[in-house]
Amino acid sequence: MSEPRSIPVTVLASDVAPTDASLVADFTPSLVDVGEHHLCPGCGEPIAIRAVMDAITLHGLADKCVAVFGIGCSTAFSNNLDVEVLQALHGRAPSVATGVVRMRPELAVFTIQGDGDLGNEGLQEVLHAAARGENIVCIMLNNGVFGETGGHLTVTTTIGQRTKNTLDGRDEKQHGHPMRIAELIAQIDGVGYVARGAVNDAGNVARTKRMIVDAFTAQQQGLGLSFVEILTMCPTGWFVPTDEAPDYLAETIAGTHSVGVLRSSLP
Amino acid sequence: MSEPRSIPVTVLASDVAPTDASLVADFTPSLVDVGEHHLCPGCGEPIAIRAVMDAITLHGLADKCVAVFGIGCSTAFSNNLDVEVLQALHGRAPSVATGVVRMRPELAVFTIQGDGDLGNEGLQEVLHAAARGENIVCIMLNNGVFGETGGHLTVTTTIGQRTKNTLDGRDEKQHGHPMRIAELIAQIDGVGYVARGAVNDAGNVARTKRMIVDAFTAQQQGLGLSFVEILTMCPTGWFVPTDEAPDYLAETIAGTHSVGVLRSSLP
Amino acid sequence: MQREVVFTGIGGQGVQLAARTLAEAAMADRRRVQLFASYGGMMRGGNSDSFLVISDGPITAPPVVGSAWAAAILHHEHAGELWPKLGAESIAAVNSSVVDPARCPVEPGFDLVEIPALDIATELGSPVAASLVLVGALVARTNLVSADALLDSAASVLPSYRASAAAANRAALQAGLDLGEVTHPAWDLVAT
Amino acid sequence: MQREVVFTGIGGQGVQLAARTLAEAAMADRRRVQLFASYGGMMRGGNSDSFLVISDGPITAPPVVGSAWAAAILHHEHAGELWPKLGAESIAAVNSSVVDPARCPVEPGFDLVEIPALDIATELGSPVAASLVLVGALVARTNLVSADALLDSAASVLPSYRASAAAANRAALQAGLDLGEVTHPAWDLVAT
Amino acid sequence: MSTRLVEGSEVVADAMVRAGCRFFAGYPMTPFTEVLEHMAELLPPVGGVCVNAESELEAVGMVWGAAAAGSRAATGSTGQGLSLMQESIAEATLAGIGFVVVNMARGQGDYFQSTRGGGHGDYRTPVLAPSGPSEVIDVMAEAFDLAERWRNPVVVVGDYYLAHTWVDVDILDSDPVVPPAPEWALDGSSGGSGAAKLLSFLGTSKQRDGVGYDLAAHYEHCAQRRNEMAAGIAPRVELLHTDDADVVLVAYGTMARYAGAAVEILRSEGHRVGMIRPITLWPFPADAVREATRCAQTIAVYENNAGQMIDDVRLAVLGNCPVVGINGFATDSSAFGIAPDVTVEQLTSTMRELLDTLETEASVP
Amino acid sequence: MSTRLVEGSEVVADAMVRAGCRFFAGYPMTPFTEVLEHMAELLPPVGGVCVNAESELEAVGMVWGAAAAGSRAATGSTGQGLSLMQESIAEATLAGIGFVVVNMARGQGDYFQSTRGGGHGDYRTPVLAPSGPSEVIDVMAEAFDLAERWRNPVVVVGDYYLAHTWVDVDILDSDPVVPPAPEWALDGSSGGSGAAKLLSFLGTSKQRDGVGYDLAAHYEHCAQRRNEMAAGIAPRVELLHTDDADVVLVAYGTMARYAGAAVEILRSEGHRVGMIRPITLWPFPADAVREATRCAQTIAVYENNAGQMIDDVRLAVLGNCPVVGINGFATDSSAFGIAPDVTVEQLTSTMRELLDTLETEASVP
Amino acid sequence: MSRREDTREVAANEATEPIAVRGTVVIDTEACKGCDLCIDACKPGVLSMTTDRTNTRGYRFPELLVGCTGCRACADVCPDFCFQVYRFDQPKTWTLEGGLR
Amino acid sequence: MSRREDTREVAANEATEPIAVRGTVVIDTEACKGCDLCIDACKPGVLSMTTDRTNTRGYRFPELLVGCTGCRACADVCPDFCFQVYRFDQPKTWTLEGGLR
Ligand SMILES: Cc1ncc(C[n+]2csc(CCOP(=O)(O)OP(=O)(O)O)c2C)c(N)n1
Ligand SMILES: Cc1ncc(C[n+]2csc(CCOP(=O)(O)OP(=O)(O)O)c2C)c(N)n1
Ligand code: SF4
Ligand code: SF4
Ligand code: SF4
Ligand code: SF4
Repeated sequence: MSEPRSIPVTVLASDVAPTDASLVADFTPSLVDVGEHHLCPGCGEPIAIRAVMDAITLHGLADKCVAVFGIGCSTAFSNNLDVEVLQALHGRAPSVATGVVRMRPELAVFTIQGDGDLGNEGLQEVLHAAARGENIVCIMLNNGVFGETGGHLTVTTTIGQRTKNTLDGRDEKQHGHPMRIAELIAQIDGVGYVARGAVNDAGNVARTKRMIVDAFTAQQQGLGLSFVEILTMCPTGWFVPTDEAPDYLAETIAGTHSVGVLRSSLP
Repeated sequence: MSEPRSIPVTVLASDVAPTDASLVADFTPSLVDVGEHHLCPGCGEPIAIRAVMDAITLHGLADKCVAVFGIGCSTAFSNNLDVEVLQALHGRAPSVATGVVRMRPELAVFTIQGDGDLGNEGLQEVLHAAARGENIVCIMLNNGVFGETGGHLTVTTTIGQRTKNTLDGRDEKQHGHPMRIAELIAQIDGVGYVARGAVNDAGNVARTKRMIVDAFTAQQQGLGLSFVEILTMCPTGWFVPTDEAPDYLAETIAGTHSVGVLRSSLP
Repeated sequence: MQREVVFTGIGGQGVQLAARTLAEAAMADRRRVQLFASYGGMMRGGNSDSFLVISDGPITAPPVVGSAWAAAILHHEHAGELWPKLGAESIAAVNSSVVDPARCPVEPGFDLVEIPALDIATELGSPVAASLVLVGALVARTNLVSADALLDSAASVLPSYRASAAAANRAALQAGLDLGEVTHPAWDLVAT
Repeated sequence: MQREVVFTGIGGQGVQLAARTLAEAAMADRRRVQLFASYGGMMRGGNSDSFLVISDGPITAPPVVGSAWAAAILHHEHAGELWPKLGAESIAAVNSSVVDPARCPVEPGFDLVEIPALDIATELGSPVAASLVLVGALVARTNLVSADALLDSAASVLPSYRASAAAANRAALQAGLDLGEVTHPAWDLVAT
Repeated sequence: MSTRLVEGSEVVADAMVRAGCRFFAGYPMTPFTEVLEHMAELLPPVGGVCVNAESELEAVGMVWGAAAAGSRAATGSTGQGLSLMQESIAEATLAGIGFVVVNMARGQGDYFQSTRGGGHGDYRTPVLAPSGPSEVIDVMAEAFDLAERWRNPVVVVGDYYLAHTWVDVDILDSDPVVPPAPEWALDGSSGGSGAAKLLSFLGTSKQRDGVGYDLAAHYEHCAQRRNEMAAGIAPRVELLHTDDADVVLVAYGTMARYAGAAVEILRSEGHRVGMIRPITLWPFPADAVREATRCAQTIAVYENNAGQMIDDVRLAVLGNCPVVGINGFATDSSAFGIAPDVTVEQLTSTMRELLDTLETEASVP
Repeated sequence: MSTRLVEGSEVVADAMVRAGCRFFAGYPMTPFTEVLEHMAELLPPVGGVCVNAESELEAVGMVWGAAAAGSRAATGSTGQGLSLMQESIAEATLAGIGFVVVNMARGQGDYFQSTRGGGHGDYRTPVLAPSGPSEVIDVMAEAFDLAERWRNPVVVVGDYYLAHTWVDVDILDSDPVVPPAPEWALDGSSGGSGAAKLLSFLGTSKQRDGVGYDLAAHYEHCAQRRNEMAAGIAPRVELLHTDDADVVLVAYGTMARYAGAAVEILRSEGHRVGMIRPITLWPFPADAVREATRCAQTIAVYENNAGQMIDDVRLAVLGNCPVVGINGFATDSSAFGIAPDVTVEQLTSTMRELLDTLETEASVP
Repeated sequence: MSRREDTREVAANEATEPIAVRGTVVIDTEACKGCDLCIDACKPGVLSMTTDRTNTRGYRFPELLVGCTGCRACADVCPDFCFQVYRFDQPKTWTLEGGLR
Repeated sequence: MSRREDTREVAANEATEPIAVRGTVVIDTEACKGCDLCIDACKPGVLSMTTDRTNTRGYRFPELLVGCTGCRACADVCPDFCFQVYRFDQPKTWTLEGGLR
């Protein structure tokens, strides 16, 4: 439990932690070194990363895991976690994770990539890793844009979604169709668990956390590659106000990319 | 109609074409410059290419098409056809075809790749091209091995299939699971037509030819990317006698990769 | 005659918008401009600097100018490299709502003007426009560009999907322009 | 003492198998060997050449030897570059079932022995073993390796998945060995 | 008003469109991203196509296809992305497919990659390096001409400075004549003629003509074309005060603008210094460098890298004049190669030190 | 029998396993395919892992991961495949991840790619070139040591000749001691400690230590490590009759075997010729070349390419001795760089011509 | 880290009925980027953004009104980890007159 | 192109009944690589591989017995394009005595 790090604002003007209460959520998430980060206001990625770290903690894997990061906005967390991190090049995380897990099969090796990283630059890496049955967990933070480079459309951008390239919304005639990555992966023989969550409201956050926990359970049981896609808000890339982004996600994105468990080999 | 190019062997000792008969199949297939090639005895790829060329002829597209070749054994035909051919690097044919069709949308642009070329080196190329809705026809010759480099396993090699790496048959524990490429592509929004044929017997050859014809019909109607996977024999890579290869295909491969139309937007 | 204006701040403070607004205004005044924008590839955080050259004639200066006549300091984080570029003739407008005085030169050797730009912008209901308040204040003291040109560039500089911000930005510029008198005239003659 | 043997043919004729069989036999005879195999990356067609050096001592020769003491010509297609390597002392065994006499040197300047290797191998029911017939015949005339070593290498040279071919290959070697007498002894002393 | 405030990357994009480029594909990476964005805006109105490729490999593949179909086509990237394209660039030289590659680099660390070919094999690509937005229009026109003339990829080297320098430009009615497709390009129509076209890095000889691929002949042909290209491109340089210079600075791209400014300052202080700016990095203007430094005491090479072009300078003068490098800069924390110590002041004082050393040496009897 | 007839590519594979390599990943491409096949056979029995990667990009990614996890790891390819790996090789130098890359090339056209770094940026990789199977064991051991010592990819350059030359080798009981994982390697265990390890091309400074990534510091550090590496590796050469040679041939890899044979022939004819064979291509043995050619009248560089190493030779002697190239070979129709005119005879007679010219020149008063 | 908001009383909800209070939060207002996500996440609706004040970086931030349930939804959705959530060992009650007891 | 098989009579099927013959094939025996695919493809089973003879490249090759239907299956499956298939304008009949009419 860390010290209260700022002035609390409550009706009771309490600037110290109450003594007759127990802490149920701390400022800095578990296994996150420093909470401060430079991601945009209203970004969904930190919420998702918190959920992943919570799952690691829950499984007691902090000192038995390696996180392989892709390149995107979430890379901001690569020097910020209290688990071992291996930075991969854009698109290459599943192969890098393969190298790690093949030499250290006792570890929980997992990847964190954006949809641009996983679905654009390196789509085949995760598909091949899944078919090879690599025993890793792959997390994809899906906001339908390249956040990091300025909000351009990715392969997951849904019809109607605003991005820097599609200010009037993606149009299939002009910009092609969205790919449903979780569905693609769910189809591959050899995968252990596939689900899609979202972080646009507290209920989805909790549900997503459970998915990630299950994914790691599958990994611990040696069931092959597990994949959790997490829909995250990118108000910056979508050109929507931060407070409208969660609803925008629900309305414009989750219709195409529907939240739920797609495949599970868990008993 | 070309001159009989060799000594006929018949019960009647006729070494010239009969005069009271009509030619229904010629030595050299339509749009094939020279029939002679260096592919192995019993290879299925020439049979598939003949079918593709027949479909082009049937559609009258000989002077309105560009064939983009991948790198594999079938590349042997790239300097052998009487349609315009653009050679792509290993794995890159769908992107190359995209460049052509975007600048010459009036053409029937099609690709011919092996399963190693399409499914290994450049799997994401065809998936992305499909999602973009490129109006091209993609043909994959699937023998489950890298024929050209000596018969190593590919992502489509079925469980139990013999390859140079899996002389006792592919085993999922050791070598991972096969990917079903046609099924993957059939799932992508924006594709026009997806089917899987085979050339292991005359019936399948005829059926496959119809699939290819339909794929080009879809292309002519602007329905997006069409994909025809064709199971071909590679007795060399499979280490089976040539005359057993067709049955080997039926028994060991077509169970996983089943022949049929997977998706069609044709009216 | 040539005037160099350097800008510094952190990502998200509107440094680049401010610099472009000033550049567009200078063009409207029929001057030549060159503006080098330096910021991280990431959407978030990091430095954001700008090097603007406004001139009566063709510009040959390299992108990062060696010395500057004026500065707009939105944040102290990356200002360290800019202070040495300012000389005795220079003027620096500092966003005093944010900038830590301890991170400013003790004896500047140039004119350092404190403008509580963020406070003023927040009062206007548009904290993101603080950089424009600062630029307005800089122009008020220097006549680097004409006030009309500056106000007009509030709209012209915005991409279509940001057009809605034009009014607020213009107000911020105006609030800055209202903040003082010309103390450092940039040009011998005011452009027409 | 060192003997160079060059092989040429087209893909599928068994050139490499023949060369390796001879090399293994030479090793069994306690000689040093170096064998450079040159063939296309494609499964099919193309040239297939081999450059074998058998020596009593360490070998420093580069992979492609400049001159050769013996040659096994399975096909004429790519033989053009090999003929000049043969000198007055040399012997060339030619697969006369296939090789076009017009593609052979008119006045060889070396001993050219015609062996209908493919016909013999076909008679033996194993046309793919023609190259081994030719090697057998070459050994028969030269004693490059001992007959026993040669016959034994028929099996040892095969990968496990080709093991079934050993008997037929041995027969082909034997058929070649049966084809003649030593006319060009390779070594002063026969190896033990 | 006839001028507009335009970002350097837009000038780059505009220059491509004016040069007749009608197909562009790319994948975002700062500072190339902005060029891609501008191409996406500029091409459709002129009937061109810009594809947001899903990766650099796909981008260069698309450009390969578009160029083969006879369009002036281009792609580009930065750092990592450029590296991924090396296979295609190398093989395009064998396929005789010309297109333009815009390397919006970070710093000048890719000099070797550009001038020696980062891919496999013996190929080269012409490399052009404008010093700033104002030179881009010309350079880009030349790049597309060279790509078409030599059927070879051509690299245009820019950097973060170029991409992010906004300038006021006159708005031109750009109504460029797009050149017709070259006769070797594919348009599908030769099929069925008995002589259907073939465009391949393996050669274009066809079986029906009695030969299959004759790779030996093809590679000979490619080598010959490369040699002709090397000989056929007149390297371009800009010279500044080299006539009587004791010390000559060599610099290219944006760095030359710092070098030029430093030279002017040093001249005004009475030092006899000059500058050579190679505009063509390959073929390297070795003759011009040799010529312009014939009377120099020292050549200083100023690069935003650890010292790469200095090899070409040394190879040009081969010991006839000492060559020193001014490089090894810190890179800034944004990793965009905007080294904070790349400044006119710093360069000027480094040069002063160099001049001092020379004078001291000279005065030693 | 204690000897076995072994293909060069098996020698290469065996050498890697003996050097402690326990992870290998690759994608087939002739003549690299054979190395991959042999690794697949040799690694599992010693507890190693060989993955048939689905592409070269995936192969090098896997090796990145295995090396980060502390294993001695290697990949490789040929031509096109090597080009695809350039991004990863370049960035691995920034990540401090060392592994071995076996370039089973076709010919010697990749000299620049190997020695200048075909990828982006200012990195270099040590490059070693054995001349044949017998030298491979030593060279490979050194390669893995260098990769580990400098935390940098190391390139071992072979060619079709090396891959396809079968030799009789003694069967050794190879029971090599696999070195323990270096302390910086990841094994997951530092998580939750408050100081979890980070391995990144962006640096390893962590936010909790008061800094985020400090890219400037990181790149400075990498540049420094590169310079130390360049200085810290003693270049290796083989010298043959250079003491009194008027004409010195420089050649590496298989070509040096032809050169050596030619030198011996010429010596036996009474010509004073010698040979230098760089074993380390980077760092290039410039001092040794300079030293060994101090009294030479001419240096001839024999490469199976259009002339690449010749630049390094020129840079070494800087005009002190004329340098001529013997290259520009035809490649054979199999496209494997087995140029038919690479023969001892051809080289010998070329050298005779060269010697004639020199004598004629010398005799002209 | 520069200026921080001072501790202060915030006008309570306009409630006159007693309100059950099961938990409370401590908010890192300086870390807040004003995205409003917590506001929607809070089921009882006891978080409210400032309208008149910003933190050093110019962002508005949330303040807690009476009635927190300690459900931690705010913490779960906050991208900037601004919340410390407590649950009282014994639920309390707030009244207009007596404050929290 | 080197040697070719000579034209010759091939022992007919052991049939004594008349056989309907609707087509015939011309076979490029020199192009054949002996893969046997045509043998299985031929429904009426009138193709038969040589056992005693090979072409120049050493491959066995098919010969046509009586009873071809001209279905073109052989041509469709042959990887080496060895077949020219004809359909007679008028179907013929083969008898042991009279041969083909
Ligand atoms: C090979 C390569 N190409 C391009 C880039 C530039 N780049 C960095 S992050 C990024 C997009 C990341 O998008 P996504 O994975 O969706 O993550 P987000 O930023 O949205 O979190 C790109 C294109 C790169 N780093 N490497
Ligand atoms: C980048 C690259 N890597 C590897 C190769 C070598 N290569 C050529 S063909 C081939 C395999 C082809 O297999 P497939 O596509 O299945 O076709 P097939 O030969 O079986 O017809 C490989 C690996 C190459 N040409 N380029
Ligand atoms: S750009 Fe989008 S994904 Fe990136 S930090 Fe901002 S909101 Fe998050
Ligand atoms: S290797 Fe296989 S695919 Fe290739 S030609 Fe031979 S049979 Fe055909
Ligand atoms: S803990 Fe629950 S009730 Fe309390 S402020 Fe947070 S979201 Fe609202
Ligand atoms: S969710 Fe967090 S960052 Fe967003 S407004 Fe609430 S406290 Fe601030």
